[in-house]
Amino acid sequence: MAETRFVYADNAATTKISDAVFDAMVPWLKEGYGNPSSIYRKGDEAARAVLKAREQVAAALGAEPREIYFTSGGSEADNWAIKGVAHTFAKKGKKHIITSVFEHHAVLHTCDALRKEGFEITYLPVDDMGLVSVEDVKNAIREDTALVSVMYANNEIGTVQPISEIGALCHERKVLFHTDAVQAVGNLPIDVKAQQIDLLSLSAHKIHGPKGVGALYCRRGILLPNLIDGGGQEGGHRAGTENVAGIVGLGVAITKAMETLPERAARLRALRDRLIDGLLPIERCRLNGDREKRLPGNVNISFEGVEGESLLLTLDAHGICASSGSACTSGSLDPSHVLLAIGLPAEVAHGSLRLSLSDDTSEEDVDYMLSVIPGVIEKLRAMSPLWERIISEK
Amino acid sequence: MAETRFVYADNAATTKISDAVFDAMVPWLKEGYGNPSSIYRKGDEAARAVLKAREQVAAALGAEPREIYFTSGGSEADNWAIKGVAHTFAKKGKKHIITSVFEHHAVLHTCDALRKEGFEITYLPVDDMGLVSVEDVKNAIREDTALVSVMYANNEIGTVQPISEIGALCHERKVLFHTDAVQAVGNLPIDVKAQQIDLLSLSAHKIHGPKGVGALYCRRGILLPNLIDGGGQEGGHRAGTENVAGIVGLGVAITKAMETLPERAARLRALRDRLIDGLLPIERCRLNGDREKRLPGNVNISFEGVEGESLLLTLDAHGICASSGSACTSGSLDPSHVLLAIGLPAEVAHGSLRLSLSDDTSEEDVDYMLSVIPGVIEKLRAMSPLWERIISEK
Amino acid sequence: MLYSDKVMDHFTNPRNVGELADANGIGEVGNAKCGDIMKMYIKVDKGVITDVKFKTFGCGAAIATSSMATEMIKGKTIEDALKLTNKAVVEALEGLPPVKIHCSVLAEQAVRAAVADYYKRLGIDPGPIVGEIGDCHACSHDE
Ligand SMILES: Cc1ncc(COP(=O)(O)O)c(C=O)c1O
Ligand SMILES: Cc1ncc(COP(=O)(O)O)c(C=O)c1O
Ligand code: FES
Ligand code: FES
Repeated sequence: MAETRFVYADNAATTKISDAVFDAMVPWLKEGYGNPSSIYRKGDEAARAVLKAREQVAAALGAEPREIYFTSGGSEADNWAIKGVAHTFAKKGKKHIITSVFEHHAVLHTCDALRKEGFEITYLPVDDMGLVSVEDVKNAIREDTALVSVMYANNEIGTVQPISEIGALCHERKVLFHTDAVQAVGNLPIDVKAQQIDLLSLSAHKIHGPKGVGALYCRRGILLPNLIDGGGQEGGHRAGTENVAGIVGLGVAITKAMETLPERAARLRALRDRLIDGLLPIERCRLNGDREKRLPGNVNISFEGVEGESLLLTLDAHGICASSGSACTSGSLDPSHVLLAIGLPAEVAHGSLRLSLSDDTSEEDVDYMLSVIPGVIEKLRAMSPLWERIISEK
Repeated sequence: MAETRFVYADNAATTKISDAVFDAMVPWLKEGYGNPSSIYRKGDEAARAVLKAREQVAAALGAEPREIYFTSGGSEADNWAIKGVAHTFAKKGKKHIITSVFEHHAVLHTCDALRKEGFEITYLPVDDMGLVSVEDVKNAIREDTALVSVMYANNEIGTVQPISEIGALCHERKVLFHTDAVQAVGNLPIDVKAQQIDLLSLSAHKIHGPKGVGALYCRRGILLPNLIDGGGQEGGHRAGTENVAGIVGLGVAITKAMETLPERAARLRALRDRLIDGLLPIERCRLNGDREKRLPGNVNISFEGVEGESLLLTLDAHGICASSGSACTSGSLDPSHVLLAIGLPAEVAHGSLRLSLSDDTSEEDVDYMLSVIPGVIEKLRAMSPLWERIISEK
Repeated sequence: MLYSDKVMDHFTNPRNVGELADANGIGEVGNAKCGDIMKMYIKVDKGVITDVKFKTFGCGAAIATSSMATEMIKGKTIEDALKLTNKAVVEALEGLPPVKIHCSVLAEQAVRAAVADYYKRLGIDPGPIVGEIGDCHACSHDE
């Protein structure tokens, strides 16, 4: 086995801020401290920086700058979009929302909260490849449906949903369409107009931007009630002194990501495929999620007889940062709702490993992971009574 | 007149990040990019940094770490506290909230939103010194009162409210008490237990910390519904990947501010008083807000016959950043609700100037402001028909 | 997750891992659905546990508590081994995060299950000696 190397393969959890983003942020953490709402020059400079970032985010999505609202991250954007639409349409008697069973918790728990308030939620199933069916969306839409919210790409298994088709369907049926694109932005081409997306959530820290800043795209003409009331920031729609440095960082991060998307995605896909092909020969393992309709940097494999947390801790000892769908890592009792949704038995879901790559991942990193992981699986299986049972049963 | 100097005297709007805070943040913007929820060491390090900051904020307030919830700023904390308490108590039939007429918009507009939902809001008046009366609070409390929310110190005129007395009263009457302490934290001693405060909002960027991060103190035992649902961050009460660098910055900023509070406040008070005493001799001007019960760094003076925006722009040309209660600076039509609340006629409110000092303000800065402002007032009055009228009437 | 150094030590270098060919007591507890199965092998000679090995499918805490439990009962009499509590294991590991306490319960139960099996093989009803092994209290999953 190779010498220990540090390999960060958890880019779907968060990414390292790129040098370009950091350098762009520093002036706003130092001398550019003016409040964008202030009328003197120091305030105006900050306001211009925020405006520029708004233009950058808009350009990356094919939106208009005034359709972009900065938030504290993806979770706030999801909450705002879904609760906002729900409460607006409830007044018109429309209290039905459609989403999928395998959304991020920022969407699922928001829908749960609305359910407790009296809204009705349809949770669409996903097939064993991790895809939502447009037909299912179609059948679920009712007279009183206020919103369809389906994620652009899943954060655990990386599957990319038929967003354009759902957009067209919702448009035709005159139902608003929100997509949580936190994992998709920067990794897949997006055009909110062509794809007929009404609301879209994104987060900076998944694309080499800072943590604690994100945005909601809200199509012109849709009036959402505020989630955070107060000052006149964001056109009076989202109060709070702007996180200028963070917003500037988001602007630079999204611009860099979208500018070079085809090359970057191609490189990531090649790394991803080499990793998948190198791991799949391991006995009794399976790739989770569709192989083609998949984020360029996502690998998610279940190894039978292995428990995720101990796998992660062992990999950490080898310098590899990764994540898992095991309940044990989260302190909850049930393993990942995403893996259960695609039909994995709980005991197999426990043994899943997500390796998520980014621009920071090198060929050598992939080599290293391929040299380490099989041995780690073998070692853990050697001490696993579950593996013993699986082997003896076969 | 002295040579132009740059003087930032708008520290109540926002402050410059201190070197100590910036230096503490940088590692978390660079190599410390792990997600605090991840179990490998890189995640754990981030989790420990967040925990340390939580302990720092708790220590500064006399609270326990688990009573501190990080937010994206003061506005979010205000919204969460007030909407959360309102919606919880509404279920028990308590739909009355008491606040004051001169709260920050993050509180006022939140109350307005609740009013539209069917809550009843009592807006307590303030006297001409800018103080809320405990007697008024007492008389306003009813059987169905869910919450009293009175700011610790006003952001425009700097008046410090009788928080301990209101705390004791609310405690006795078994009504929850929230205070927006965004302007108070770091400038006044605070002890949430001794003062019987149930909920308190604060923001980092007012105390030489970063923009886009704040905290809500929520006394143990009070269960607020989430404003932002999703992942398990903040004990499951506030979702979203933590803004680690920002949170670390808040921890350092509040620690520095509280550690040296008596010396810092004494120095600020001396600067403030020199500024007030130097400006008050100007003809037809008045200090707004109680002179004693006042934030150490707040000066707010109205100059008759002068309009705020032109005053600010002229001062900006002289290198001085300040703010005003003029409607013109905010694009709205009415001048500051705070200045109207203390009984200023609209035309006087328009001519108000807020100079807010901080640790970055030097004696020379005060000298410079005293050398510049009288001349600027004179110049603007010379071209003001309103001044002409005032003079002729006297 | 904030595991103690001791937990990490026992996780990284688990003591007494493996199977025991000449074991005369084997106990298995846990549930794969919850992500935890512990199997304990003991060799009892004249009332003393002379050797012990374990295999565990589970989290870091599950592996570390198994390892620690084997160390704590090795060389002890059966009576002493039955006195081992999950609390003692947690203390020896310098603490566990609250959500991981159930993993230590599993270690205590695995020891008792192995002793029960030892008595059963001798034709002795383990019930009165070992007592109820009980289920994991953390969940309601049934096998
Ligand atoms: C009294 C008061 N409350 C709330 C806020 C809002 O804080 P933030 O800008 O961090 O949302 C401010 C400042 O803007 C303030 O002065
Ligand atoms: C799909 C998805 N949605 C929402 C979020 C939440 O974003 P944030 O952490 O910025 O609140 C994440 C990541 O955490 C995500 O992967
Ligand atoms: S084995 Fe699942 S939490 Fe310990
Ligand atoms: S058997 Fe331990 S949590 Fe279910």
